Amino acid sequence: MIESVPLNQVLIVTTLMFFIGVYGFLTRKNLITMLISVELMLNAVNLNFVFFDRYLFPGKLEGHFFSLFIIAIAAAEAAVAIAIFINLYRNIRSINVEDVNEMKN
Amino acid sequence: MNLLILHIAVPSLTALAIMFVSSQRQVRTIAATGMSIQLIQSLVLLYQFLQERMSGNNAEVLFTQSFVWYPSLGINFDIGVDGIAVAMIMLTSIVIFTGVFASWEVNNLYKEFFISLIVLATGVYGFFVSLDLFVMFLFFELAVIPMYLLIGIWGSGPKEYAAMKLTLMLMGGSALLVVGILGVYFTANIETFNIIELSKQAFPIEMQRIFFPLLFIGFGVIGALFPFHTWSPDGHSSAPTAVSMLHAGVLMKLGGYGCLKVAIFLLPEAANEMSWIFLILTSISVLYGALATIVQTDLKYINAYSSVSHCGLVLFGLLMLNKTASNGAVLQMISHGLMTALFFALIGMLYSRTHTRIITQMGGLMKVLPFLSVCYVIGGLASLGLPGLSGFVAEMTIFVGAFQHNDIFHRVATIIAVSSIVVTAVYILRVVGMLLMGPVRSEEYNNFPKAKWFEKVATVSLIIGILVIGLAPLWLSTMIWDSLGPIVDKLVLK
Amino acid sequence: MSLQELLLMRHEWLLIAAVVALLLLELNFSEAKKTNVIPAAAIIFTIVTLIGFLPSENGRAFGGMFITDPIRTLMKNILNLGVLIVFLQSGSWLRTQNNFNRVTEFYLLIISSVIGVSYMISAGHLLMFYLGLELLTIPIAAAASYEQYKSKSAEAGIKLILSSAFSSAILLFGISMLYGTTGTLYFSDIKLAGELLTVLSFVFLFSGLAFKISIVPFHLWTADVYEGSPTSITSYLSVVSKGAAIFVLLIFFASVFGPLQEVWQQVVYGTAIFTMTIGNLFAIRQQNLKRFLAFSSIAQAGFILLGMVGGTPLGMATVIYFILIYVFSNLAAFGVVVAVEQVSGKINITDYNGLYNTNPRLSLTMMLALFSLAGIPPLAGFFGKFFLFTAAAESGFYTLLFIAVLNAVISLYYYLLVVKAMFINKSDAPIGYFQSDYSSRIAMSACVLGILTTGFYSPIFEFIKKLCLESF
Amino acid sequence: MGYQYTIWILILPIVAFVINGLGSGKLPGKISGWIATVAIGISAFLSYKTAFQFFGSGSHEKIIAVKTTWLRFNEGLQIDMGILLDPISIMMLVVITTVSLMVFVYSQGYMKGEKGYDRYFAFLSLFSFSMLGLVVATNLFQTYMFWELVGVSSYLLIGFYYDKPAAVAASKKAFIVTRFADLGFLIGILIISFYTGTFDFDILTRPEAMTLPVTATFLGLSTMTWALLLVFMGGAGKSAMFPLHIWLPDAMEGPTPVSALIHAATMVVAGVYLVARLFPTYSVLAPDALEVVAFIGAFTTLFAAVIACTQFDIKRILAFSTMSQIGYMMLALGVSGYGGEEGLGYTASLFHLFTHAFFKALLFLGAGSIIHAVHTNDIREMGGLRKYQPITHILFLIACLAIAGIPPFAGFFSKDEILAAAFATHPIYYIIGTLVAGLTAFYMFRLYFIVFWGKSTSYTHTPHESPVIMTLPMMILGIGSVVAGLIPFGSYISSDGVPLKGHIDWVVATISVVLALVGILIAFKFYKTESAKPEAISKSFGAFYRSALSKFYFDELYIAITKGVIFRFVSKPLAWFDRNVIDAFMNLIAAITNWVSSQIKEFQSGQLQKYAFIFISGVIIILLSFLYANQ
Repeated sequence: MIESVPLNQVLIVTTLMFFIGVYGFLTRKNLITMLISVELMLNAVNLNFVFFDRYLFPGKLEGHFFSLFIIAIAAAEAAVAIAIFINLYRNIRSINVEDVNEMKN
Repeated sequence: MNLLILHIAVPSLTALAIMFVSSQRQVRTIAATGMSIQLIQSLVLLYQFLQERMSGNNAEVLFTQSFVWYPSLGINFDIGVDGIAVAMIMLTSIVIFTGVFASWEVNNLYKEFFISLIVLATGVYGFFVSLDLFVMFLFFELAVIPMYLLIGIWGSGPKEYAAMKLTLMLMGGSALLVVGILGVYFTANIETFNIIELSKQAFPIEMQRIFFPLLFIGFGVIGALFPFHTWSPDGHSSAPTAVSMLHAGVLMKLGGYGCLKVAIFLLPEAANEMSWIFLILTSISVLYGALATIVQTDLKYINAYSSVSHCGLVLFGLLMLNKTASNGAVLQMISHGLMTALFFALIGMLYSRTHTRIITQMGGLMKVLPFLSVCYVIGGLASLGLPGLSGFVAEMTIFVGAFQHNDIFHRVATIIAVSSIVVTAVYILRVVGMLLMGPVRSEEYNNFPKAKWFEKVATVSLIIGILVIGLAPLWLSTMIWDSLGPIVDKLVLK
Repeated sequence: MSLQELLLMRHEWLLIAAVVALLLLELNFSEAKKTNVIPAAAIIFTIVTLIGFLPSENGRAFGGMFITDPIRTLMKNILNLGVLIVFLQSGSWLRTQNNFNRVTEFYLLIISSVIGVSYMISAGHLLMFYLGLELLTIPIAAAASYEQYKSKSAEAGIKLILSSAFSSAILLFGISMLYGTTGTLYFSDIKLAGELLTVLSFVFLFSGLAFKISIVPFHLWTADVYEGSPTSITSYLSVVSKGAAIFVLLIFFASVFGPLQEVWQQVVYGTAIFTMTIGNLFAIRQQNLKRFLAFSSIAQAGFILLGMVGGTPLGMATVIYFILIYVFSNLAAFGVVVAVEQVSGKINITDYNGLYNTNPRLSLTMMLALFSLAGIPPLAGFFGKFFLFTAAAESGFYTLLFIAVLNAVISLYYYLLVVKAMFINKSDAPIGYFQSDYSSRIAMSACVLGILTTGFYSPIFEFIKKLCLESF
Repeated sequence: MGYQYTIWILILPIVAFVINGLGSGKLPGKISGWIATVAIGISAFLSYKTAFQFFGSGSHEKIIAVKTTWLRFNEGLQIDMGILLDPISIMMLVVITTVSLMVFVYSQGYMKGEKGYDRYFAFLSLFSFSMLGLVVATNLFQTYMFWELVGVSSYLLIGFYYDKPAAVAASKKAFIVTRFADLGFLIGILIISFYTGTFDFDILTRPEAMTLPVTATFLGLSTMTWALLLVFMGGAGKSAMFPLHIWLPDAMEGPTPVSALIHAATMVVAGVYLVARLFPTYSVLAPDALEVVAFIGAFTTLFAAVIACTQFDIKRILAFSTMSQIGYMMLALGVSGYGGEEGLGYTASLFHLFTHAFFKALLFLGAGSIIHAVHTNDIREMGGLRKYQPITHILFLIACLAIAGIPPFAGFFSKDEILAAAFATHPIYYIIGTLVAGLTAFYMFRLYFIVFWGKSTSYTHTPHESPVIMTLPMMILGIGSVVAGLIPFGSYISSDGVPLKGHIDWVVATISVVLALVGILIAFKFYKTESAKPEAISKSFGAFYRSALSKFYFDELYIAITKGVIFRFVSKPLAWFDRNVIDAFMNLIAAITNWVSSQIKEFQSGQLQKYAFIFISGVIIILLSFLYANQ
């Protein structure tokens, strides 16, 4: 089953996923959506780790653990990020990324 | 204790001591005392040096001392002097000594003023006594940076612009030096910055071709090498009196000294090969500076442009790459240092009375300020190369040296340079005629205070220097000659 | 896990102990006395820093995931020193916050971040490195938006957290590639060959770290975040966070990416040029001192890359040495900015006009700091910068060196602009005379002392050089 | 007995200079005048002593009395300071100290009550010192040094009335023109020293050294010829030879005794002395250069004489006459050969130099006496002065007769020798010389008659005879003007040191005397009493007269070159170029930096997503560049 899908195809999928995340990060205007896009990128990485473990280094678990840590940290990151979003919203009544440009040049 | 260390320590301690006093009186007393000690000490150094030489000590450098500093990089605090350095130290001592007196009446932030001034002087002393390229470079930059504050705070006219331009251009020069110094260091690959050690290395010519121009231009910028001289007119005209004195008198000499003791000394083959490029530039700057001076009306601009011409002559002499011309170049450094300091001192003194520096707005000062005017005339005569004053000795040595080259290129360059003496006469006499002679310009002039004692101290000390060199140049010339041996002998084509 | 292994993590334990101690202390202070946390934190962190300097054990723990050796200890100590100075300088600012309950938060966030720094430096495994990196970033993002009623602060927080999330995602992608190609995450086991995938992973990983160091073109968050964050956080970001990332990059270059030297040399070479130049060009125009220092720190990062580009032990030593000096210089500058901002709320360069007449000591400190950053002798910055140049020249990168020295001249220009404002420009309404609190004066004196003496006291550099020769 | 004491001839005046200079404004009364006079008096005494000792010994060998190294250029070249005694230098010592002494004494009367009295004597002493140093120089470079010092003393003295703009301008002009000439001198010295490896006259003029292996040529002439021509350029500048003569008439702005000493008797003949000093070199190595010397001398003598006939300023007339007479000397040197009878020109030239010093100094002092009395320089405002100033009148007449070459006055003998020498070699020069002899007589007597006879002008102050302190020196010079010609000059001074038997060439002498008498006669006719004839005649010359009156427009030409070309078309543009091109270039660098800085500010847009975009683009660009590099 798994063997029928070669690694490079899997990698293509994860890479696509990663860049979709990038694309989302670059284009979505809502800060929350941008955060979700980052999660997408992180998940692509997670998949990478897991697939590498599974395909190339079946005896090792480093990839799996790494994924777990990433998930945990992503959660922490999201928590802090959303807290800051709320703070921002209190200040400027918007969470549109284009409004976050008080400082420039 | 080594006299050379004292030469760095005394000014440093003077600056430090000034920090702890507050009244203007105390500040300038300390400054004057410190610099007098320095002057005496330089005389002692000179005496001891001549004594050593007389007793047959022919070492390349004397009074050496070495303190390990950064052993892993081969940086040592190496000090020692040869005749050239002794002469330059002597010059510095005279100029800073008179500079203190010339700024006797600085009222605004006097404490900071004297500290900056003396820090500048410390940098200059350090530069001349050190034998280690790194230390030399350190002191070089140390001497340059106080200029910014000195001009920016105590200057006049478009001082901020001038200060910035001067600092950036000089630092631009020192930026090239960094590359050059490091290039030399790594090419030699003997893990030392010591000039004497480095000079014993044979550098591959390809490397020399890269680093010689860097070093020469790097030092040349501060020596007013055409076309990198434009900081000088603005800088000098905006700087306060003592700063102009010190800058034109001593700091610009760092350029010539560096060109000789670093660029030419360490990279002789490239110097031989590339001297023609710079000779063209310096010949231009000698005549060009002089011609541009003729039409200036601001006294400081006049002096600044004439400095371009005279300092051009220094580099010109060095680039002739023989002992006589180099000897002349060093003499010219000293001579120009003294007389330009004298000029700037006098300009400052006149300015404090007339409140203008435009010569067309003044006239007849000889009648109302005879002492200062006579000093100005003496300075002028020295500048146009009157025998018996220092300028003559220097210029003639350069010209005779330059004429030792028997090819059309050097001949033409020499003749161009020599013809500057006529132009010099024109602008000097123009200034003297317009400024000092003629009818007294205005009634108020009669109320001008006569020269004060500190003004007399400043001018007379400089004039004594000019006269001593002008009347009895042999000892000085011999002292420099002996030290040029190791440098110039390497230049002889194999 | 033996006690021995735990002792290897002395820095981390100390920091954790500091966190715990602060929490306990805060519990015992009544509402009105919450500000007592400020001196307490200073004292505690001083102790932590000092203990850090005691001789320590070297070795590996957790099967090589955690490494302690003299060079890493030194890095941590340097950064601890920076943090201590930041703490000392931030006291007066914290006292003005309307909610004293949050005072402790500030310390907790920063110390947590420092724990991240320590782990990141000591990491022997990419997971450990990643954890450290995130632990470094996330608390600081929170701290950046510390001033809850300022929209700029929130904006800074958002920009920091989102862009660092983005960059760490990219970095992780790189790590995953690395894992895919080598099958291990231990530094010591990773054996790279110059295949394309490793280059790919290197670039991703590099960009993640470059983001922290603010190397062009990964630097754009820097100015905005520096400007919006509370100034104490800005100084932390510009010194500790940046310094940590540089140290880690050093370690990476020496260990994991050692075989890829040709590749990363080119990358460092190119980005160094851009970093210096762009940083300088932007700094020229800045009016806000914090933005100004942000761009100046970008340019400084460019100079630091000069030391790395050769990949020689000398280069590594000069980088570490420079960071030490940079800590003093930059924090002295930020100390003045903090103090002035605290008293007057003014942050623009023009506001500093005539500062010397009213506050000579502060102005002198600022001048020394800026001159040190510009590399003017006899201040420490001169030595630091010259040695960086030496490192570049050692490997024969003369063109790069040439560009760097020209950039040094440009940087002098804008540093002088500030000096000019303080010393030369006249002002109708200068910032009045004031005296900052003891701790920040101690901090600034320490910085000035560091600026004045580090260069002259050569054993410091010699020590670092020796360590680098042993370690790399 | 040695000659070491000759050092005091130099030391005394410089001591007087130092005392008067430092004490300027503080010395009481007329003490400064006495200090200077006594100093130069002792110098004069020592000079005579030297002369007697030297010529008495019978040997004409060069003697180096004192010599010390002053500056060493390299192993071979060095500047010595020393005293070289040989016939011509001793002759010059005598002339200089004598005329100096007279002028110093005279000045005590002339300058009485002037502001800057001590300054005046300081400068005069400086001049005497420099001039003495110049003539005793042992080498070219020492000559050059004192040459410059002489120039500067001249500058200071011409500009003595420094609040008079005309004096300032004149002093400036004098210095700059001579400085320009000195440029040539210096380059000449450099060339000579390069090829011969020495500055020493002793070696340079030694006959056996005269086969120097100089083969280099430049534009067809040997390098040595060029060098000596350049040296001559220096001499021409100082001696106011055409076309470097323009400074001399203006130099008359100085006090009259100064003109007598510097611009008549001593400094202006330095050029002659220089050529004479190097004469063996010229003669053997560069005969072509001597041709030029002769030509310039001949031209100047005629040129100046013509102008002198038209001028109205008493001192300017004398100045042009000086130029004319120096032209004679140059001419004589130019036509002279080396050794034996051929060297007659050499002897004649120096003889004329010697006699000229007396009568020209006397003329100037007389003019000073007149000006002192009538307070004007314009001869049209003078007339009938013989009644008021009898002594001056007589002495002036003696001097006029001497310069006109009427026997037995001094000028006759020397001029005759010159003409004889010219006659023997270059007839054309002889004709010019004889013509000029007539012209000289004419313009000198024109002056004499207008001033002392002519219409009797009514003076606001009645002119009166000058005090004894002024007339006494004039009388002594008058005696000199009468008897100086009787000295058997040739037996002391000759080109090769072998005594030359002087004799008078009667044919030549008769013709020139007749011409001179004709000149005097015409002057008598025209100017004894007021008449309209001169005006009519000058009208008939038309444009030629007008241009002669305007000194052939040379001043205007020089002004056009200096002010018009150099000032306006070289210096101004250069100064502009420096500010607006070179400096602007440096500023442009700064401006470009700023411009780039403001152009790229959009990158820092504040938009997080743009930042991220640049971030990822950066990553991709780096990657692509590696992909590209690995292809």
